[in-house]
Amino acid sequence: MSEHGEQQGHIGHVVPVGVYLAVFIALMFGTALTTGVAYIDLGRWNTVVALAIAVVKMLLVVLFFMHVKYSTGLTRIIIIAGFFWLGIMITLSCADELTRRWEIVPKGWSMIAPHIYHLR
Amino acid sequence: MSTATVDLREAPIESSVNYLNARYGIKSWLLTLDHKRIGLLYLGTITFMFFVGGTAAVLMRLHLIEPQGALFEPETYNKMFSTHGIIMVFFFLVPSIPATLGNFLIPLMIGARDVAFPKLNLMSWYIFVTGCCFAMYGVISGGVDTGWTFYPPYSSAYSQTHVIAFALGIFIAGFSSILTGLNFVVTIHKMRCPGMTWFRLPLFIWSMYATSLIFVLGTPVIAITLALLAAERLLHVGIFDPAVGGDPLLFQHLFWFYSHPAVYIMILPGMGVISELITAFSRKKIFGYTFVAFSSLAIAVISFIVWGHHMFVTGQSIYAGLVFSVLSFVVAIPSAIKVFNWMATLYRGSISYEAPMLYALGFIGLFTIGGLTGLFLASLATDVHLNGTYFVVAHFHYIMVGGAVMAYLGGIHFWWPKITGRLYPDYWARIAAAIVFIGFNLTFFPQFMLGYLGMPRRYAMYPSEFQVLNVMSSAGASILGIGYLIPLVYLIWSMRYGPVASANPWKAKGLEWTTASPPPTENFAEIPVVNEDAYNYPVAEPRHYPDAPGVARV
Amino acid sequence: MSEMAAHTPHSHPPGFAHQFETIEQQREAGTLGMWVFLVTEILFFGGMFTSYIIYRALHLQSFIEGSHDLFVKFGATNTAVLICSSLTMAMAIRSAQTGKSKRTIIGYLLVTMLLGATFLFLKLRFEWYADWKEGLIPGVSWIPSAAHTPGVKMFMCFYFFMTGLHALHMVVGLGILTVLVIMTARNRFSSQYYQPLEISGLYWHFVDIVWIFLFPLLYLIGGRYPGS
Amino acid sequence: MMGILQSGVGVLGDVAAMIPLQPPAASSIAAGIDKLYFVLTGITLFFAVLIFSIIFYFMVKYRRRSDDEVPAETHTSMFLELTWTIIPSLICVVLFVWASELYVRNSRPPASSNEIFVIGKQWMWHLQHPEGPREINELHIPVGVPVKLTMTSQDVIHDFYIPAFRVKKDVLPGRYTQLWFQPTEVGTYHLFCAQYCGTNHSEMIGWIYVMPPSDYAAWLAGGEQTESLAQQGERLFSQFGCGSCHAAEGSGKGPSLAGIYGKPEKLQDGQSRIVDENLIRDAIMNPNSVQLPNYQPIMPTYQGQIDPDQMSQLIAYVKSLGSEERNGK
Ligand code: HEA
Ligand code: HEA
Ligand code: HEC
Ligand code: CUA
Ligand SMILES: [Cu+2]
Repeated sequence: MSEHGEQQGHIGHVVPVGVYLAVFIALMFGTALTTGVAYIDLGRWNTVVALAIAVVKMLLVVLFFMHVKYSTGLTRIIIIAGFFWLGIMITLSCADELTRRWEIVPKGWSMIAPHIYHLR
Repeated sequence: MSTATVDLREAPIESSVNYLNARYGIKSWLLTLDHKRIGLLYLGTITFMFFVGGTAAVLMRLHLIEPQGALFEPETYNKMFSTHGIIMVFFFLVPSIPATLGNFLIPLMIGARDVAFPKLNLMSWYIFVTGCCFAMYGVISGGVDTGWTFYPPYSSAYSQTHVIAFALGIFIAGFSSILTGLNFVVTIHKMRCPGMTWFRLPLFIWSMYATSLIFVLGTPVIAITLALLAAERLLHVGIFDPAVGGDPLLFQHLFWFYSHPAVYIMILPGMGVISELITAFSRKKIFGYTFVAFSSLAIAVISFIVWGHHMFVTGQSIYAGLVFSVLSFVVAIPSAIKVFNWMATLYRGSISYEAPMLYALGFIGLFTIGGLTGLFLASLATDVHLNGTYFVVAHFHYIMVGGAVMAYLGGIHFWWPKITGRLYPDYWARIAAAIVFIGFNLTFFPQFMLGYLGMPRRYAMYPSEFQVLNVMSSAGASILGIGYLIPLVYLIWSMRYGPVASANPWKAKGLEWTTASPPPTENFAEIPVVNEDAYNYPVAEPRHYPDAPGVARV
Repeated sequence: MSEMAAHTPHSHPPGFAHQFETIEQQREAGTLGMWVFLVTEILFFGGMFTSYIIYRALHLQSFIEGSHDLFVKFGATNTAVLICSSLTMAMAIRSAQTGKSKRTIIGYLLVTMLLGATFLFLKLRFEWYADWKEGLIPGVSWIPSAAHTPGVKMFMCFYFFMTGLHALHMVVGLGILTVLVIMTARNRFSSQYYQPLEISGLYWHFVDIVWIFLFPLLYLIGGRYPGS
Repeated sequence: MMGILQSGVGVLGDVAAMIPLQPPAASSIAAGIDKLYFVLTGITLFFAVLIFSIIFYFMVKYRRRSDDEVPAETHTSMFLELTWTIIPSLICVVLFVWASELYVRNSRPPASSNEIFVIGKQWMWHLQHPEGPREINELHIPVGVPVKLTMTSQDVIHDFYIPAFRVKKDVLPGRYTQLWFQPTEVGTYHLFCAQYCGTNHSEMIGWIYVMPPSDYAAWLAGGEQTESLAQQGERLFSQFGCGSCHAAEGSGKGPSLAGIYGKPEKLQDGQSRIVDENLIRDAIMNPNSVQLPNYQPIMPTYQGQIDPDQMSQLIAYVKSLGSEERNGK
């Protein structure tokens, strides 16, 4: 067992400084971009763009700063699980909150049982 | 291997030093990093909490003997069932099997010296105790009257009781769950001994793994939800308050996002225990190992997408109701798979009826009834009638008391010789098991009838036509109480006076039975190497499995 | 007892714990443990994000109004500050990994802490303090104004809970960094053993990621262009 | 001895006779739900009996006869696994479809319902008939006529539950929920609050009196005469000055409210909502959540000025505007 202490070389992946700097610059650029875009009228797309940039920034941090690009499948599965579960929570809560006011019955349903689905 | 005449009291393999007597003194317990001792610390704590919750239950049942209420003001009764629910769920049943048996057994079963993070493990016990202290402070200083579900706006703006103390207690205890779950996930991934592949793991480990996933993924949500509730109550800001545009149903979504999976936190470990008991007492390999293993994972995953079935009549959108209803049916399937595989395991086994097995068989029957009545509630049309009535109360007690608590007791009895190195009087244990079974059914079966008749739950008084059934239920509860007190007595007795147990009194399979009873601090003399499947009991037509070095066949 | 002797390795690599068989196993366990913890953090913040998303959909107009009470310039500056701190954190770990001198490591760590403190200072001094004076903190100092519908108050609640929780994580992070500085100073790390640095780094980056989402969600919803 | 036994059995019999087994089934939907309930009970009994008897049989047949007994090997069987996965799944599919169809059908009120406003507050039920009479913890209704309840709460969440009708729905603050039923049997039935709402939750109960139509008419006539809800609402409408903006012909600063009820409407953010009780309530309490295109956001909020009682009167009035128009007035 003792030989483990004597291992030579690096443990884990050493990321070149250049990569860190590139990621850093990209993140800074993303911050500037997202702030700048907020001042342009894109209608509904403002939100989409802002979130898309945030996701890209997150991926950069996760993959490079957090070394996930060089990590095992298990780590990736765990991260994906985290976001997947967050997705479950958001989706199914919205499934209630945002459909509560759908008073208009979908067409399919009114075909199943026409006698019920009239609007008052 | 075929030492037919071994007496259960045969001399232990190694007697001298074990985890219990390795060090003495209160400090050696309070500062221990040994997973086995931490398991025992938990055992003591949750037993205490169980009797606190149980006392509340007994008082409630006494109160309900009379339609007008025999003992308390309604306000006191409300505090009673709230305290009962909160303590039983968050401070007893959620940590019950994972934190005691799980802590004790996981490293033993996978052939490790300890869990991955022993300090974290000890810390999680301290956190748990802190949570208990908050809850007990809440109880002593006047209690809480919101029900265990804390629905706002009642809990945030109207209740005059100690909501914050309890919310904080649960918040804190939640972190203990998170740390325990985290520890287990890492331990099961990284600490298995050589040869212990995923598909050689005992099914108890699979179920603990599934449980830990729920701990890790669900508990943070209840923590933040209760934090928001406490903030709303303290600062009067109104996040769930409709007066300022909030939605009280959002709280319910977040609450059940955790609390529905939490009910599987309570049953999955029980299912794991049952898999161990059934195989050990019928001396057979489990039927359909992979199906039982994966059904645990399936339950853990699906449990996260059914929570809305608690909200069918709360004004949730019809569309969401339909989705949650169908998913609730889906989650029943893996449970069915488990039940049938256990039965198939019994087929052509060599079945004996020591107390743990009685609990296991009781579990299967009562869980089936509890689970199938869950289908009444998952069906939208019938839930409209049954929601909020004693039918729901009966449903979950059948699963949580008839199922989870039975499994817990079965597990404690099964591993008691390993934990303490002593045997308990099996005769009394069987009697107690029978009393529990009878008392349980008498308590909770009438509640199904009450529910269908329309008696709402959380009622301090009720119309007199419901009295007969209520009296039956109360009578049952006192029998049940006696049934729970008997094990308390003889188990404590056995710690001192019980006959000394051998390393493997049941002749069961599994690494934990290959080491001494009680195990040494480091669990195994040498880390075992596994090269056979779980539950590899001898069979009539001989098979050729080489004896594993390190896996002594007793 | 014999089992003790059988297990104790002849020489302990630094930081090697008894329950593990190999240091590699310990390393993997540590990293895995931190990732699992971060998943719980995702869901911890997730509860708030879910509520936020739903209320934003229900009270879009008010949320935009509330958002316009925030100072984009500080939000953006702070985002940049945190990104810098992530870089220096990554560099600190890299220095340990490649066996740089302990002064280098400590240097990077201190800069990281400084940046973290800057973040908190800016937040506290120029944002929360101003909000407090303006009466924008629900439950603490809330001055109802005609323009403020209940939805705006709701937005402000979320703003303070989310940024408050984030700030709390920053404070914890600063505590962890302090410990790391001390450990480094005591020569606890080498190019063979620097795991505490590495997993603390994961935590720090995670806190950064939370902010990366908070910034657009809170400061930039619905856009900042004239007439939005 | 026999005597004691006999009287023992007699007492048991008496007790058994005192245990009701089924609540009265007094609404048009009760029979359908009971049918599903009994089928579910049948399934439960079937599996419970099956499992208990199999366990019992195995317990006896395969009991351990000697300690060194070695059982025969059984192999995992894919066929069995699939069988006991698929059969329960099929049962579940049937149950889901059956229950959901019933539920969706049961949750839509028929077009011509008697509409009653319900306000829950700690710890009483407050009910308003459209004709004007108000009741507390009691509801008188004629048999055979569908009743639609529009319910809201003044404080915490309650739940309106009539076991005999098999209906139940939560009553929420800040929002209207709906419940309907059609009583089929004359009688007196329990009304319960089925959502825990605080200290006297168990006393938030009442009675539903289902009467023959003639008795009902007599009851209505017998009470003191009041204005109808809509008339009361009309008075409030002028009292709060709503008419200054909502002129009948739509010439004011606000839209005309005539005929809007029950129709879909496009909001400024593109959403389409049906004008129902909730929308009207939102428009009054929280006007900028109901921003219409082509109108200035000038409508003030009436938060804190209008209590749920008055709200139901206003809503009744706005609804009546609709019906007048439809009636060609
Ligand atoms: C350990 C706890 C536990 C477990 C495991 C379950 C399991 C299930 N529960 Fe239960 N439930 C609770 C604890 C639990 N529940 C609690 C505490 C509440 C109330 C909370 C409160 O309001 O206070 C509750 C409430 C509750 C409700 C809400 C009722 C209401 O408030 O209106 C519903 C509705 O769908 C439901 C459904 C189910 C279903 C479908 C299962 C399924 O997982 C059951 C699956 C099992 C089986 C089906 C049996 C085995 C199968 C067979 C023998 C084969 C035959 C099978 C078929 C034909 C399908 N439960
Ligand atoms: C793990 C979970 C768990 C367990 C084990 C139990 C165990 C029991 N429960 Fe509990 N129960 C819940 C979880 C649990 N319950 C929950 C979540 C609720 C919902 C709460 C809510 O609505 O918010 C509930 C609600 C609930 C109600 C409904 C209250 C209401 O709605 O008005 C009732 C009524 O009979 C009841 C009874 C019992 C009984 C008789 C036991 C028995 O099994 C208890 C047996 C234990 C003992 C009897 C202890 C032995 C101790 C002694 C004998 C000492 C006695 C000492 C003195 C009397 C001084 N429970
Ligand atoms: C200052 C003018 C004003 C007053 C006073 C006013 N409203 Fe309005 N109301 C409006 C405007 C303008 C709208 C259009 C919606 C919007 O843009 O907010 C509106 C919308 C509505 C709507 C929604 C109509 C629809 O088609 O969706 C209802 C219902 C309503 N008002 C009821 C009332 C009631 C009841 C009162 C009195 C208690 C009242 N209003 C007082 C101006 C007013
Ligand atoms: Cu009102 Cu319970
Ligand atoms: Cu559930």
